[in-house]
Amino acid sequence: MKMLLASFGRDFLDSLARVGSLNVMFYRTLRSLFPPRYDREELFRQLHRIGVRSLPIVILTALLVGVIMVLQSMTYVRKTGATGFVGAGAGLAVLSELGPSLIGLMFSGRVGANAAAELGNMVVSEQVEALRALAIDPIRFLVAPRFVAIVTSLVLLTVVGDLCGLVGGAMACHWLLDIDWRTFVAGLMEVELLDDFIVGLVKAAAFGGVISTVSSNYGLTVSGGAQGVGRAVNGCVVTTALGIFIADYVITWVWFQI
Amino acid sequence: MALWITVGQMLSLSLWALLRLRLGGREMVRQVYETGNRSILFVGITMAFIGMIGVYELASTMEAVLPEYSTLGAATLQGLTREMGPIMAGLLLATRVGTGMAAEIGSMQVSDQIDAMKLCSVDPVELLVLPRLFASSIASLGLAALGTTIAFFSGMAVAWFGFSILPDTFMSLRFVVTGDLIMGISKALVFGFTVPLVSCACGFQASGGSEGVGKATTRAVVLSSFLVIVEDALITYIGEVLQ
Amino acid sequence: MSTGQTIDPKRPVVQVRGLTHRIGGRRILDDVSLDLHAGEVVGLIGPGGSGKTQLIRCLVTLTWPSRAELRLFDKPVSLLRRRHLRECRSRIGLQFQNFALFDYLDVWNNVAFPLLHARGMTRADADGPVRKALERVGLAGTEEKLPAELSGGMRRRVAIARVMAAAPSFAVFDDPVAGLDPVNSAKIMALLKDYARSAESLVVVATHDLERLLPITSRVVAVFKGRIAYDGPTHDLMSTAPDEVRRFVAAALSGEADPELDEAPGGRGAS
Amino acid sequence: MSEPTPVARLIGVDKSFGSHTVLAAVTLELPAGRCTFVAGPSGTGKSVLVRHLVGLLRPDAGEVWYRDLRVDQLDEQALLVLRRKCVYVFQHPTLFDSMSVAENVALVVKYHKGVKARVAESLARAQLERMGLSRLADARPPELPSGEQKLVSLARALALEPETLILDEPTTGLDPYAAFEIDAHVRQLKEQGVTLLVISHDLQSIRRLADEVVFLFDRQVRYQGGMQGFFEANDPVLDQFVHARVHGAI
Repeated sequence: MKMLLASFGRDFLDSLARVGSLNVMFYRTLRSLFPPRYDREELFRQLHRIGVRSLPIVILTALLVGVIMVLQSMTYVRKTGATGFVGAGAGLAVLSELGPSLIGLMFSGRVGANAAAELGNMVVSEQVEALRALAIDPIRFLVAPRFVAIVTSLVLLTVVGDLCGLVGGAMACHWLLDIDWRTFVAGLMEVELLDDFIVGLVKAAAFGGVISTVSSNYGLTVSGGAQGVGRAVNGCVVTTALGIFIADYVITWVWFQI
Repeated sequence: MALWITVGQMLSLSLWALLRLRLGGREMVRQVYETGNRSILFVGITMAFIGMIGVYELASTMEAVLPEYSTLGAATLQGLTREMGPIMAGLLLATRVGTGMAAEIGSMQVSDQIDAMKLCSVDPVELLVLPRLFASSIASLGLAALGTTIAFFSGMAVAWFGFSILPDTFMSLRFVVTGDLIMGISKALVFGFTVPLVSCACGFQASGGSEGVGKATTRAVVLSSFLVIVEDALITYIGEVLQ
Repeated sequence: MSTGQTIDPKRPVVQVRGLTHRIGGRRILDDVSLDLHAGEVVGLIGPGGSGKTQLIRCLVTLTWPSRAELRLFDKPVSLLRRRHLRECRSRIGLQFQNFALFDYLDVWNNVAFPLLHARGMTRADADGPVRKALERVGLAGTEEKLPAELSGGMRRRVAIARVMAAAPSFAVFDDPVAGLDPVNSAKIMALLKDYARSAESLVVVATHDLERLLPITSRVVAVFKGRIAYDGPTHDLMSTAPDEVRRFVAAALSGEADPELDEAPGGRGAS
Repeated sequence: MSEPTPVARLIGVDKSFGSHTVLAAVTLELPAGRCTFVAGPSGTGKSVLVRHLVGLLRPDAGEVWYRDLRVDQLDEQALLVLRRKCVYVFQHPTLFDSMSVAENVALVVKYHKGVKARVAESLARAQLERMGLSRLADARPPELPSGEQKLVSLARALALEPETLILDEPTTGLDPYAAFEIDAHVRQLKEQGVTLLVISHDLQSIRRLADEVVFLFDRQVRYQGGMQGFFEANDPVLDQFVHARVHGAI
């Protein structure tokens, strides 16, 4: 019992320390963004690597999310008989909620984990120390361009993803459930979607910040060889997932207040 | 490509082991404990937030479409059982457990520990993967059940404080049928089996120092999360057709 | 004891013909043929990137070369003959360049791993050889430590003890003194010398530290650019080896730069 | 010969990691314009000692001076300025894998000379040319053998045109040919008057290149003085080291 408490206490203190260092990382990243002196080329390279190359996985995820949402709302529709609800329900869920958070999760796996692994590898092989020894600030050189690229890409990808989610929903209606896709679109039009679309984008930007900060922090604090890199990636995706859902809740709550 | 060959080998080996009922005994029990223990807090917190968000969204949608809340609780519980519970537990399993396994096996691979095992005539799949595979399936089931429960109660809290729906009204089982339960359980089992299978295979494919471990881990989380989503869509569709 | 245990001492332990290995179109090893016998201590030398490690991996069956005829313990080896392969592997000991200690096992279990799994010994039976091997490398008393708690030098010695404890018929030490200062590498080499003398088996040592390697070997195999450039007794090395090998050995032993290299720094590749 | 002025000094430096004491009250002067070797058995904290000079590590106690700068009290920004003059080259070739060799070198030029990417690239290629490494310019670091990777790290450091260069085990783990090539470059730098500090336990390199030798043993400086004196010293520990004897204190 005492050991359990001790280990719980240690975990608690560790997480407090982690939250603190995440905040420091976020602050230092923001500070290095102004004035914008970061490497342009590095930024474009990151945008390409992060944004363009995540496109396939985001499109596939979004299509499937659309399909799942339609299939899911079907059981409810059967009970209430409101076929119009399929479009509205799927549309709202995809745009404001599942779209951003599932795309964010996939993106965190594809990009956040990758960034943590890459930075961690640079720490382990002393490349980050070498940057410091060559008088280059690692935050400005490595973290700032990633931050900008991740936030920008995730917002843009969410726009694409939203569209694909709706297309996936329409396809599911048409082929799997034999509901005319026009019914789906009509249902979609019945509700005010612009707000949900915007809240989705706000969430995406916040998730981008979370993903970038967490992955840079875990990556730059790696210690202990290949094993350490693996542990850091693991910790990174776990913390990111937590961060995404907490941010999601806070934004949803704030949004409905105003 | 090589990855899928590894997955295939591991799959056949594990099915063979399942047939002979050689599940790794004590080691498997230890792994169930480890897997569950490592993920319980994470899954608990995350699912609590998911429940809160879900109810918030659903309630607002109902407000717009059918302006009454009487079915909110029942719909939430059904959605959680069939869909959100298992899929979120699956995704969280992929992030927490999948990356952990890929990292562990990947770092053994790049530091030649796997080769050292082979030289000692030990099959690394049998020693390392099989116990994790069965353990994770069992743990996944438990985590999905726990996650669903936590999400339901956190959703109930939001409904009470945010929308003034009393717990009595919210607590309703009338939508949940046996089919939903079966679907939820089969999803959790399938996800629990897929995640370690793919993640361990990614770990075995690692090469080239710490960079390789990082790549393997990243690949593991992307592939296993994606497979969880694909399988979810498939199982949901099959369930739809059977009904 | 299985029947494979008794082999004719005159027959080679390792026999390989026409070994060629390509990685991504590049030829790493090119038409290598070797016969290695029990009781020999073989020094494997050659410049960095010449294929020594790949050759070792092929010989111990961890890498399957693009083309080769490999016989171990007088029987052809292939992935298909699993029983023989298993038997071969249980008689091979390799000290990996990066030690490859199992980081979830303590020192005792690391050293005992080949005995327990490859030989199928009980823990009680394995205890004797494990403790003896640890004592030999000067690590008695560290049995219950995890590799992460040891210094780099100690991990190296655990890796060497793991090979020694199993007393394999074919032992390979891949760069056992990499990055060590002169005194510590002399200590490790003395350990290997001692082991090679006491064991009636085939011992292969690969390293750049020729000064300490050559005195303990009976035979030298030089690999240059994936080919065997010299294969013969150590004492004939400087008289019969081709020029490039002699130059390499002389440079490593005397510490005097090759005049051609000295005049034009960077003028030619290190490879 | 006049006494050479020290370019860097350590005064009474202590350093521990956890309960493990690596340096205890180390005092040391690094003469300008000469080639000093830091030698000692593996794991005696040679790298730890030297990293203090560029502020990659900070001492638990004691002072670190570079000319008239108190290094152990500088903040990160000031350290960046110092590190342009006094460059540290790591034991493992710390090249950026995603960039070509020329880009690796150009990166440093671009950051410190404030020039456009294209100019930096051509300056970088010129630097590689000077070192006879043009053939490597377009290669990716992971494809190169470790000897060549180390040469490129050296080229990258030299692109900063440092007044002091610190090399951490430049020849460890290399075959004799690769080691010669590195040593030839070090000799060239020595002739150009760059202050050199080389960490190495390679006795052959020490014989070839050292002006001064600092020998670290058991957390302290055991010997500091000329190269000849190092090889002929009447100290059992030094004697064991230079003759690689198995028995003794090491």
